[in-house]
Amino acid sequence: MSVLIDKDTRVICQGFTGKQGTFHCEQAIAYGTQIVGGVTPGKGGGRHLDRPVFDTVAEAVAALRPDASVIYVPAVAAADAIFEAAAAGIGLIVCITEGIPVADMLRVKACLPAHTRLIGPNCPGIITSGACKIGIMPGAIHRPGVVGIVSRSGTLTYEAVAQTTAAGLGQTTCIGIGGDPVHGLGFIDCLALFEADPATQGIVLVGEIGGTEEEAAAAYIREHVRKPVVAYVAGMTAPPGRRMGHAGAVIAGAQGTARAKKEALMAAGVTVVDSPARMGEAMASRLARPC
Amino acid sequence: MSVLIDKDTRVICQGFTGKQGTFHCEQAIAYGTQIVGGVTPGKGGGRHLDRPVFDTVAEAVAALRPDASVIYVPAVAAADAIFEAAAAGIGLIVCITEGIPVADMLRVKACLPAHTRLIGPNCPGIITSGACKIGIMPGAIHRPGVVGIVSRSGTLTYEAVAQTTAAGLGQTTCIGIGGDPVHGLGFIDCLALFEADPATQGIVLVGEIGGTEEEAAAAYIREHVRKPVVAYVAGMTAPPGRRMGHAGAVIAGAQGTARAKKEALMAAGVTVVDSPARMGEAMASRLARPC
Amino acid sequence: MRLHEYQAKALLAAWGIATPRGVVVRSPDEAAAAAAGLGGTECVVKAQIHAGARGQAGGVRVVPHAQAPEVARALLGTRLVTRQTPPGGLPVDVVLLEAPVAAVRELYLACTLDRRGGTRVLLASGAGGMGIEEGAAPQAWPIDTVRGFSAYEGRALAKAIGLNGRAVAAFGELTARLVDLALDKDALLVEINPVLVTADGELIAGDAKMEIDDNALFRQPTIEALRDSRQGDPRDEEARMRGVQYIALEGDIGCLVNGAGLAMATMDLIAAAGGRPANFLDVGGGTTAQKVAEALDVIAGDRRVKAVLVNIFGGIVRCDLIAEGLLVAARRFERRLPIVVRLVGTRAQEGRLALASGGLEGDVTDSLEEAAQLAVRRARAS
Amino acid sequence: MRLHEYQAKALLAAWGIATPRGVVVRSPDEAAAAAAGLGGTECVVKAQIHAGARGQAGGVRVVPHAQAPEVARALLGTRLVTRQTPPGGLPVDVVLLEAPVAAVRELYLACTLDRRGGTRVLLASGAGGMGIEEGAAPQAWPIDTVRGFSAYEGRALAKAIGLNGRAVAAFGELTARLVDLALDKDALLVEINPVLVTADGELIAGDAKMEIDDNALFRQPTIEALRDSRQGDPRDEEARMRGVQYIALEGDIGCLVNGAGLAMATMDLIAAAGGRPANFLDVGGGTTAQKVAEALDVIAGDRRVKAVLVNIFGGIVRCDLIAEGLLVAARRFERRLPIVVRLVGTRAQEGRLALASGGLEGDVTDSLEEAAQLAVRRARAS
Repeated sequence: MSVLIDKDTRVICQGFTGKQGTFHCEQAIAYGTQIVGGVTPGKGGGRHLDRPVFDTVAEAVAALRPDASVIYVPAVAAADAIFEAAAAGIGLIVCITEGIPVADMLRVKACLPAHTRLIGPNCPGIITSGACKIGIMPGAIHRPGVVGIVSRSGTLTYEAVAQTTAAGLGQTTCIGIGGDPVHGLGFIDCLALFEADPATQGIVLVGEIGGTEEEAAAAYIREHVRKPVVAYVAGMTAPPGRRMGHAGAVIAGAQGTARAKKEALMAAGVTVVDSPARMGEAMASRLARPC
Repeated sequence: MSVLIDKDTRVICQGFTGKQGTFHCEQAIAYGTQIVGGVTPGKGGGRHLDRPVFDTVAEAVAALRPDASVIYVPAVAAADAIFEAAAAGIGLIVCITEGIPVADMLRVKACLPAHTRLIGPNCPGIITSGACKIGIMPGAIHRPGVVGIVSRSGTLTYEAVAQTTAAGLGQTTCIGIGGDPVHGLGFIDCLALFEADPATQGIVLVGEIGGTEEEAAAAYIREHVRKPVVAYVAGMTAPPGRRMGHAGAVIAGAQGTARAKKEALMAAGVTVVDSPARMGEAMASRLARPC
Repeated sequence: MRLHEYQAKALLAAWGIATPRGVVVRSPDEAAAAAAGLGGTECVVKAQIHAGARGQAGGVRVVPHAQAPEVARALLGTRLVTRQTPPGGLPVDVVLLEAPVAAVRELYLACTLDRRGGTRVLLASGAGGMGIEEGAAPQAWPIDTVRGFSAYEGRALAKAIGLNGRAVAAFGELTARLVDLALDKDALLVEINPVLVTADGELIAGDAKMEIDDNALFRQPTIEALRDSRQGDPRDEEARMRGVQYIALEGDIGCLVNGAGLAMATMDLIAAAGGRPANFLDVGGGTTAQKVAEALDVIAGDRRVKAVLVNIFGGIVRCDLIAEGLLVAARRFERRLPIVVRLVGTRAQEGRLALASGGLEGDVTDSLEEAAQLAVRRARAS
Repeated sequence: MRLHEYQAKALLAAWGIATPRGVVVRSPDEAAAAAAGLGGTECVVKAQIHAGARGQAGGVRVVPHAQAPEVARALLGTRLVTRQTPPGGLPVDVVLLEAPVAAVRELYLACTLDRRGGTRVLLASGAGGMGIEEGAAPQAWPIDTVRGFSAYEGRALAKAIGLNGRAVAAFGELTARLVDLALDKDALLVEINPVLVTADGELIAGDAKMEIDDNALFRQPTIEALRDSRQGDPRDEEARMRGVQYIALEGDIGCLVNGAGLAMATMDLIAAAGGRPANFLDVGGGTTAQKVAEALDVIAGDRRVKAVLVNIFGGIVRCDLIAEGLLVAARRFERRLPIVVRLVGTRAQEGRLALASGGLEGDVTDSLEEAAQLAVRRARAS
């Protein structure tokens, strides 16, 4: 079992014939993902990576009946691509693109149909270990297993993956929700999915400074999550008012500090590790004792 | 009986203390309308025409529980006033203001809650003869009676009123839907109201060139209206491509000609008069014979 | 308010839509220098007037560069008559010189208002150019007012009108920019006809027509500067300056009416009585004696007018005030001009009394039909 | 991207929001002429830097006109230190002279982002000025993304913060214009603090702060021209030009990391090991050997750096390419600089091999914590 995607998930790619789309679709296909075709306006009717190319998502949907779409288009065209996928009825949209204007994402947030799930933007994507890889994460470090991972950060997610793999736990599904201030699926959505997934025995949550999503997640965990949760929050030493790479990672006034997030999570019964190197061992020890 | 408003309808005025608001509210009060107060931002807490003034519609609604609001604010502020009335829960909004940008009215059209009824803009308003006058029409020509009148034009409505009064028929309610291309209640809404009103025995519809609302009304009448309908359509001699005063009155290409509208109405069983002087006598003769 | 082709194209270009290389000239001398600067061997000389169908009327010509000054000279300062202009044509004060574009196909594209749907709408056709008026109806694509328009919708529309290859993406961009422009500038119409498709799938605006919402001009300060009053009838312009809704027509009976619908009805009645109205004129709702007097001045100033019909249904407008204005203006008449007055509604009695005691030379009646018939008779007789 | 007060006020004014009469000066000579032109007897001299709390630091002074040049001279060319600037302060290259405004009250108003709600939001308080940070939380009014904002909402907000009389309508206008400006310019923050309320209920922007979405600069061509690179750390600016996410800090251990989260985590680990990071640096996802080399150049060029910690989790990024870039840059080092490298993930084995065979003088490890501890030790030793 897993959440959102599995080996049968049919995936199309928007920006299929571009450099990014080509490279990562090759990797995904090699991983075993059902990449069934793609979209590049103006290249419709051709083939790429031995799969059909369409001018529009609507045409691709009619021909291929995909479950998900992964977006590798430039930032200026990304909101349009998300809208196109949603309008064509795609249920799961994974937007890898970084650098999308906040105003565009506000519009996406306001207009996306309620039943459409968006992951990202500015995220590594989603992977169900050994089954389906939609995104830019290195597949090799993943092993099928029992831990669900949700993270605002790309490379820190890989740390969590590598550590849970090294600890012999493996992962069910790993979701990068992205580092932008306005994004699709959030911590709470993913926690709910993992809590409901029988195969997931524990959850790793990787947060960072900025916003209040970790605090909201803590409140949700306290009320709704029975599975053990291990968390790490990056940015204890980040100075206030400076944007730490991610558009979302900025401490504004007293809000968004790593300390406040850690305290909220600890108060909700989450095991919060101080070192990003100890997520795997903390999860192993939580799973070793009864929750 | 009547439609939409009667002697118990409680009305507030937006733009109450302005020149237009003051003049027409005085007239309405003299006619017997329940003008219970008004709104002028910055004059809240005062009194005008012996009635309370509020800064916002929300405050007026809380204090006065009005059923309707009439808007006499300048065009630049009119859409804002409509939104304010709707957000405060007013069920019937009558906007007299002319010269509102089309883009503003498109936004009003798209955002108005479904249960909110808007009459106008750029219209004389609505009056139930002898009971309640919301708008700028001359009250003296109206007599309580049996004819419902709906019109896109101001002074042509008065012709219909004066003629039905002179013919001894009188009116139930008279609604000016306004001359703008994008407006609130339309012919069909009003036809449905009159058809359902037991006191209304016949309906006068006053159309003009531009758009296709008369054609749509004809189709509706054919299917849903059993009461006799008399119509006049202004603009037989209007040259194509020129805007005849009303922003909505322009013949574009083959669309919107008076001839097409008359033919559609006649095909639906409507008595269409060629002279604007003959609406009253035509209605009298329709009501004299069994429909 | 209508814009010239060259003004509309400047806006299109500012919004990132490709237009042919072009130069605006106001004299044959300017044309000589401009034509050479366009490159190539030929150029398109286009008379700038507020009407279409210029091609058949000689207002658009493709000529060698050397002939451009001569063609421009033949157009500038004349009035061009096409089947879309008034009979007297419109003045050519500006000529646009453009580099010709090698097109493999011509499309039609417009952003306008869908009154029935209550939204803006894109209209597009794979068969643009002069054929659009006779051809099949264009595809209509409603624009969601609150969600806005996204380029993917333009690509879907591109497929619907039969585009393929690079033009699909280009059409998506083009439509998104067109809608942006229409919204930003409060345009009731932006029409590109033809959209020229080049061999490599590029899209270029071959001609452009743009109409701005008059009600929104207060928030479009840069648009007001583009007004070309010479393209309207001078009578229209004078009335506009006086704040009166006026449209010049071809007949000889001047009309002064309150209310647009009643004004149209009055024109219809004149026609039914066998006459021809000289104008549409709506003095508006909250009018004053002075505005009525000025409106009557405008009508009297039109030498073609042989009789005046005043038709007022007093609502807010008090008939006695109207009468006052009429008397003031009638005293200023510089020629004998029969006047027929129908005054009903608020204080009509007082108004008619004022006209009589003020010594107005004319007919006064209550009847709409009689008033029209009288006016026609007076015009014939004078 | 942050704007100066005078730049933000020019935008406010263009959107119809009242600002004090003011003149921008870049020299004491300009100040003399400018002060006289403002009228009255006194003027406000305001140092333009990208930080607040200028008042307590002497960066905002009300003086008689005659003293304006002298005060401007004392500020121009210096670095102003406030509690919001870095310890070294920020350079004062521009001074704004303004006519003082007689205010009966000061409000707070800002349009910013509500991340939780996923909308823009207006924040307003009846107690503006310097007290806003200590006072009660301002009222928050979410802005519906699709419906937009209407002036009546601003009037309701005015009532909620205790305004009455003419200021209610004025606040409605002010908020509508503020939201328009924020949307048009892709601003993440437009803050007016204080909003000055005059005795007759007029509202004037006393100070203004504005921050534009960097991701949207591509469609804001007029904003890029307002960039003042001198207000950032010169190291930040150099890194920005090279396309690297970099923030200068106060420590002595240079960090080169891929991924923003991992970069922050690396800083945290250095602090946990008792050291202090000299910078935040994210080389980004699709990095190249050249970009890594340039990033290392930036770090090595900072004389405060005593040791470098490279922490790469190879995903898309191949560790062998990273190694190549590190070797190139390390050979260019103009001084002895200890380097600690942690390379894991895609082709990490090959990367470590390349470093060894390339003769990198430094420590290589797999362990995150060990890498941080080593870096701290090397920095202390050097």
